[in-house]
Amino acid sequence: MLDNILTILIFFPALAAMLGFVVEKGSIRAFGVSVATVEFVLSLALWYAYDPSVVGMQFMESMPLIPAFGINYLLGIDAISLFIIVLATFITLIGIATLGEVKNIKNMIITLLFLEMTMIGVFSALDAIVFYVFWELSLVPMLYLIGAWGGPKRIYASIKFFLYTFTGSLIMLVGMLFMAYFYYQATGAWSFSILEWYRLVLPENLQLWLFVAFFMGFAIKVPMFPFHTWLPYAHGQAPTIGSVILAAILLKMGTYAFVRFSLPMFPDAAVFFMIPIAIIAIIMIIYTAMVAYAQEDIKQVVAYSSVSHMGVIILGTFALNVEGITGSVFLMIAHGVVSGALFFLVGVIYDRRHTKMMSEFGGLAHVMPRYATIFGVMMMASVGLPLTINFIGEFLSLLGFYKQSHILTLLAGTAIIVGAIYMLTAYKKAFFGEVTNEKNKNLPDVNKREMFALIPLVIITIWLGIYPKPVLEPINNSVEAIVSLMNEKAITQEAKNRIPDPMAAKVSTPHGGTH
Amino acid sequence: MLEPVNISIQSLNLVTLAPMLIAIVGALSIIVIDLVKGGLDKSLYVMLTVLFLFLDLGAIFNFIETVSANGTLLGFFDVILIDGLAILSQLIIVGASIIFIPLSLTSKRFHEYNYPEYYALFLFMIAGFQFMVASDNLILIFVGLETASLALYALIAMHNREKSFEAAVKYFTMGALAAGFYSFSSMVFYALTGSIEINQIAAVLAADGYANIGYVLVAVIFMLASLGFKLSLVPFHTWTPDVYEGSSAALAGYMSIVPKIAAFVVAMRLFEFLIHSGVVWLEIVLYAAVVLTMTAANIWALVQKDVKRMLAYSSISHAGFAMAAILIGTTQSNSALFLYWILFVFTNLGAFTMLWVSRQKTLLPGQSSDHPYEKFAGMVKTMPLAATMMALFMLSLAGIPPFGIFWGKLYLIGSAVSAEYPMLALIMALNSAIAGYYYLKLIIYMFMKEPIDNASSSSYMLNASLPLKTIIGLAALATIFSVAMVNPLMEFITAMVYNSGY
Amino acid sequence: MEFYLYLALFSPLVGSLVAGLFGARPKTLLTGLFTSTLLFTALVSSTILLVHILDGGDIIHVELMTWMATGDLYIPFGFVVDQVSVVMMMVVTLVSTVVHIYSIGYMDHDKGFNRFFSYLSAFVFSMMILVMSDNFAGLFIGWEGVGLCSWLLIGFWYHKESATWAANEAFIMNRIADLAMLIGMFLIYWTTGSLQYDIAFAEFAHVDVETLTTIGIFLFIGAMGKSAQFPLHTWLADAMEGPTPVSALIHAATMVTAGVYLVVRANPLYDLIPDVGYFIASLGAFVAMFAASMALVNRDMKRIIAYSTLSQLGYMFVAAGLGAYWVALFHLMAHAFFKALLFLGAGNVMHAMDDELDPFKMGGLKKHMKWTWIMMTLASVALAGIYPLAGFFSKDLILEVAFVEHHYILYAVLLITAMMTAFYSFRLISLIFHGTERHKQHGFHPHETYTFVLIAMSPLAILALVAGFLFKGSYIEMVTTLLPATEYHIHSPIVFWIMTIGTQLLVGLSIAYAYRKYEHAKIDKKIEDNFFYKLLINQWYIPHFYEEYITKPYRELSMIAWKQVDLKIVDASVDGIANIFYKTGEATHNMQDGNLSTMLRWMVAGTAVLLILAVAFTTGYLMLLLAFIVGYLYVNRLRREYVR
Amino acid sequence: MMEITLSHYLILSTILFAIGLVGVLKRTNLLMLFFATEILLNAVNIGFAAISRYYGDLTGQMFAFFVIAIAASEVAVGLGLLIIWFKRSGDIDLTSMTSMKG
Repeated sequence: MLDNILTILIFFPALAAMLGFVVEKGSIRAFGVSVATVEFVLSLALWYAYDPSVVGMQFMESMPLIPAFGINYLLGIDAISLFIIVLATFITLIGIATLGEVKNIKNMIITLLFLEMTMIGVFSALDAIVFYVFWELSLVPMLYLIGAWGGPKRIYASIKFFLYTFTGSLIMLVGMLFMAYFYYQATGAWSFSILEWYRLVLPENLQLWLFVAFFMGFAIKVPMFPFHTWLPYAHGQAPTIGSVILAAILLKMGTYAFVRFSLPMFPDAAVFFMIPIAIIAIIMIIYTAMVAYAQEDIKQVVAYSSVSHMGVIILGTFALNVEGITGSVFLMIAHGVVSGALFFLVGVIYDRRHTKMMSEFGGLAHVMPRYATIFGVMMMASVGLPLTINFIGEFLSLLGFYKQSHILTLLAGTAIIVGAIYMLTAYKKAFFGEVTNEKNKNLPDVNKREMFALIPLVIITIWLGIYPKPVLEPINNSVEAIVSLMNEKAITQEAKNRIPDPMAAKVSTPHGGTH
Repeated sequence: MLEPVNISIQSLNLVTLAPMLIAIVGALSIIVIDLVKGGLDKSLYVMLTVLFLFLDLGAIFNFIETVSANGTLLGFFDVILIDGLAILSQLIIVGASIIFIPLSLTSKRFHEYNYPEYYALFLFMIAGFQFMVASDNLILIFVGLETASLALYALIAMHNREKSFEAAVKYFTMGALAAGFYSFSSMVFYALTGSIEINQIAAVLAADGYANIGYVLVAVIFMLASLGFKLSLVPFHTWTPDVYEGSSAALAGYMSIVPKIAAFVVAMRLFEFLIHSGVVWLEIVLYAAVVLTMTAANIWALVQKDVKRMLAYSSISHAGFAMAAILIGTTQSNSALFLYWILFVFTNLGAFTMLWVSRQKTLLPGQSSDHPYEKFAGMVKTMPLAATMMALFMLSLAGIPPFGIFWGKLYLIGSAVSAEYPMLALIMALNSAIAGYYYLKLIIYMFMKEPIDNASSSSYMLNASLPLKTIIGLAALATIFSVAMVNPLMEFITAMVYNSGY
Repeated sequence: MEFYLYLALFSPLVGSLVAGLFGARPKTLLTGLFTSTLLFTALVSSTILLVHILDGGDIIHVELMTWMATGDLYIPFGFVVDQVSVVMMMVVTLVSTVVHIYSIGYMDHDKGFNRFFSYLSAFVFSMMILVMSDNFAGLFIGWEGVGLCSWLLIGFWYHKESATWAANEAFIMNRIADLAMLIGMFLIYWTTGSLQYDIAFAEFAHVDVETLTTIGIFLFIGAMGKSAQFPLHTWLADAMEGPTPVSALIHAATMVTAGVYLVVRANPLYDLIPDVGYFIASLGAFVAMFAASMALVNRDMKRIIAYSTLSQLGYMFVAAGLGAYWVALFHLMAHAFFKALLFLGAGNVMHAMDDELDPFKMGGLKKHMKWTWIMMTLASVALAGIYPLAGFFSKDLILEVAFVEHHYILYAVLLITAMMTAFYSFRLISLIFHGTERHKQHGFHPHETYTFVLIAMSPLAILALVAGFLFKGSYIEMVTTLLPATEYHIHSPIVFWIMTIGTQLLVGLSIAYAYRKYEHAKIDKKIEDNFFYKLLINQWYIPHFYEEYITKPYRELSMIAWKQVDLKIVDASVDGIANIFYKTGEATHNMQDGNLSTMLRWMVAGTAVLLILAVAFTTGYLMLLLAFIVGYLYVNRLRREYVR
Repeated sequence: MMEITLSHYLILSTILFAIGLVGVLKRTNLLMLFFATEILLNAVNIGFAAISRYYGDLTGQMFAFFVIAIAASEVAVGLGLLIIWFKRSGDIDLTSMTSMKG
């Protein structure tokens, strides 16, 4: 059964969603939870069966889809995708389990299950077109989530979200077609298989163009400055569950795609664009942190903080060495957990007060101590305190990039300062001080259902902060494979220098791995 | 002076005429049946039409084997040309017609469907289209074109509403102008080459190395204007929104598909050789026309307030999209055009049928057209399944994978890429993004807004009947699972197109 | 021995977690007792380890598990108990045990009693990691951990705006330094391939000086933040918003000395780059004096002590910078004892005075609080460096170091600072405990604190008294096995005696002057109008400068970034592009005016344009131009007709 | 006396075609508009006949016959539509037909 586990993982929620139409309204929540649980368990089984020592893809499945045009239903995962998949099923599970009172809950749960399908599809596709299919398809349920259950400006937000990402990904699609065409020219056969594309060595100028085309799709999804403005609206208007999934998983599609496509396919272009992208990443880090600091709405703070953190992820990705990329992949997961949790937390208070304005709060630590504690833990994780999950990722990302540029890393490192500024200020505004607003006097603390979502996230945050090895080691192995591929493929001397061969380094450095 | 003409029946190869003849016979027999016994129910005529069309289809299928073996098949004084293009386009024409005609089995009564003439005209029209695509003789193309058009004008007018007459008159007048253009263009070609067979024209022009390029261009321009009218390329598109709005939704959907594929085939036959002979001017002009058609139509569609008008502009844009295939002019692009159009058939028919289903007999107060966006507000609350279907068609039209049109777009843009038209590919892609907005707008009305008043929303699906629902379901299934049929289609189409030398 | 290591390390954590479980509940004395007991356990374990090391036992080096491993990077949770860390462990566990017990009394009536102990123990745990780690990354864990606890504890009374503000300030300022620390670590990793102390230090020998200098500077900037060196010093005085035991433990004895510890720990590095060392020393001397100057005039009891801490940290950096690492560490230890004592005493006073902090409102308290008076005086004497108290041994040694190393300016600065120290310390003692009982005017009813609190404080008092002459010998012997064992002896005995006695005299005079001047707590208006007074009372206007030129611009820039740039430029251009399409549509869709004539004209116009283009194509570009003009005019005419 | 060549016929044809076009553009009376389209087609007929004669080839004349036939059927359909429109609106001016636009 494990031979087809990826297909099962992808289509089980979709099937369940369709069956969900039949389920009676009152029981839909239980249905959703059980489906999500099964899915989560399946993903755990996937993790269990995953062999970290194997280099390359595992659980590969292949089925011709449009062989005449080289499109195959090709699935497979390595550690980079594995953990995001597990995170996706996990976040979906707790998301569904902790849904508050929403109107039309049946539609929402069905939508969430469809969304889950698209997410897992994106992360397990090894064929560019299959990847693209899920990538685009994921927009639809998200559009519905924002547009149907969102705030007052939800329609504007959802259209903006959809069209913006859609535009970017269409440019990416053109890039994919060009890539396939170049492959066709080189080999005489059409193929959209990413693994086949990996083997194609392109001249540098073509790499640059294709890199840009792919970049547009990914950058808008991430979202990178200056393409980020859809995100605050989407987050600001989306219901809690929408924000959680958006921040935790959907944004990761962009950064994941950088690792999966841009780096191994265009190593020289990656080196060429490394510095400009790093500068964009730094702008993301500092500028959006400042914007976050200026916000009045606590959800917007978290939203902009996401952009800021994505900057660090991008930076780590373009460190182009094992440390940096491993760090950025780890940070993807970390950010998924932490920002997901933060959005959950914002949702908790929004459920109680139906406002997210920080000026409405103040002194919440008095009335909701448990809430304040969990928020505090997550905030500190977001700020990147050691022994929380985020730190590992940020540390490694920055460490990796330091190899490439000292001064840019120094600038990017201000993330830990500016991040602290907006987070602590927001926390202070909302939680500290006296309770001045009458409405806040008798707010109930976090209830059991909410605890169910938050406690596991807290545990993961700290557990992986202290003992990241189970996740870090497999990721490291997969990343090493990618980096050595890049090193091998690089054609310019510059790129050869910038991308160290991890295998060679292992031999030459006296201290590496000798402990 | 003139020698007696001696022509053997064999050399006429009358079988090549069979598909058209079947349609014509069908039309005549319907008229005869009505003469014999009047007052029969429309369902009889519908089913008869479907039957004849199936026969027609069978006749077309007959050619496949011969054509794939021998390339092309000539007949009837060599004016009929059965090649891959002809087969493919006839399949599309007849296939789409088979899906279309049961749309007259509505639960509301519309009076045109009670006239047997409607069905006769319909079959004549199909025969006209078939002539158009199955010939490279300009006369026969002209005859086919006009037969089909005249029948179509009548069909539009038979909807018997103020707007339908207006639409018919507008369409007719512009059609007459286009006919003038067509014949003028044919005249110039004839003057230049002494022939009205496209392949001969090509041969003569190539032989003298396009010496009279100026006159060739004049001919091309008028041909472009007249075919551009049929294909609704900007700026020859002006009839489209009005005529679509004036016709019944079902007929509008039909018009967005069948006449265009016929015109595409003619355009392909005429323009391909010109582009390949290095008439740069034509390439530039077509490029401009394609880009203009896609973009301008999209932009106008953005601001429409009526869904049917929006879909009209959207069809213009799609036509521009498909026209890019002719501009690119490779086997891949020409195959992509057919693939695109087949997938477009299902989605667009589905979308228009959804409109048809929602048609009231009379306009509601405060409603200036049949299908304003507001009518669909909050549809997911009242009719979740219908709303989902409609959303599905919209997503497919927008090119969201894995729904039908996406695969067409993919292959078409792919052909632009492999013919090294990177800018064109990009423009096509970006236009899909612009188009996303107006398709999304309908989804937003259906899924994210509250119903305006309950009376109108409960009256949705008024016109639905089992056949209509079946057709919608069929279209939806084809749209969702299109990926399964893309590969066989692609292989078949490519083989056919390649065989015809395009 | 490993067992004791883990015991010392993890008992505070256990205490913290258990207390944390009761965090939101009302006070349970048990949490206080439990955490104190565990801390005591840690203290005992540390002592056992100390004895082990003192006896010349092997350095204990353990690796608990891997933390991060990727690429060539390998970071374990490794802990080392060597001569340096064991000293720090002793200081930390001892002071924190005392502070824990003290806090049971001090926080007696506080609602957040349990929470407080949880934070406090968590702090101790972080501090233990900081000092025991065998690599830079582990140190950084502790480094940030203490920062977190400091944030929690400064902002412990989170209903107070000033407290939370100070907490955030402390955290953010430390973060600035932490960034430098991180950069330093990155550089170490990429130069030496490891963050383990032993490997990195061994590798430094082969690294060029330039890189080492960069590393040294970045690490020191990191140290500057934690140890509140100029210009990152403002947070320390503001941190006095926290409960006083916190000030005693974190902002006097332990956390703020982490910077010194880092420099001491990285001594192989700083030995290679004496220039940086000299910079450190100079900055230290400057801060010593600079901080003392602010202490001279301040009217807030805790702030005075805080500035004094700052000043003493300056001393330590002078020693560390000049390569006298063991001296720095010795002063660190001695200072921890008497400064903690001083703070705890101040806490007693605050308790007695209902949290009043202005010493001018006190006076004559020695009658009511005899033991507190004794202990604080003792601590102040030690601070002033009077023989034979702890301060004398450590501080005088630093003066000697400066002298022996021929840095006479540093020496002079430190000497003057020593006098200033004595002055402000006894200004405080005098104002609080002597003179008339001014507190009566303000309606306070001072009383001595719990006896057990006093007993808990007593070890510190004893240590302040005897640490110097009892432990100096064995300390030096032990520590110098690890640290460079430079002896700082002034060779001429006459100079030595002159200097020692001279220093003692000057200090004594300062004490006497302070005592006399402030016995009656007269507020001298003339002095208050003095420019220097204003400068000093406003802390050299540095907080003001930060507020005006950093915080405010940042806030305003952030607003601009959001409202102007993000919304009005970035977002607006996106919407603008989308709107271009929509607006074009709105502007042009009326071309479809429904008039059949117009429609026909469009068709003919299209054909005409094509014809013109064809003519242009066949006849050349001049015609093309003409064609455009004609075409334009025609289209224009068409448009005008629609308008009509 | 000038010899009448093919060019003259073609010029005549073009002039007629242009006249027809102007009529199409200018007429607002639907009936006259239809006449103008007839002129277009007949202009082409002249051209075809002349060219046919020039080449000594019957194809052109055949085309002309077809054009005539088509013109006739167009008139039939067109007049039919016109009559219905006139019945409905009492007007055959095309300015009365602007209910759909945008």
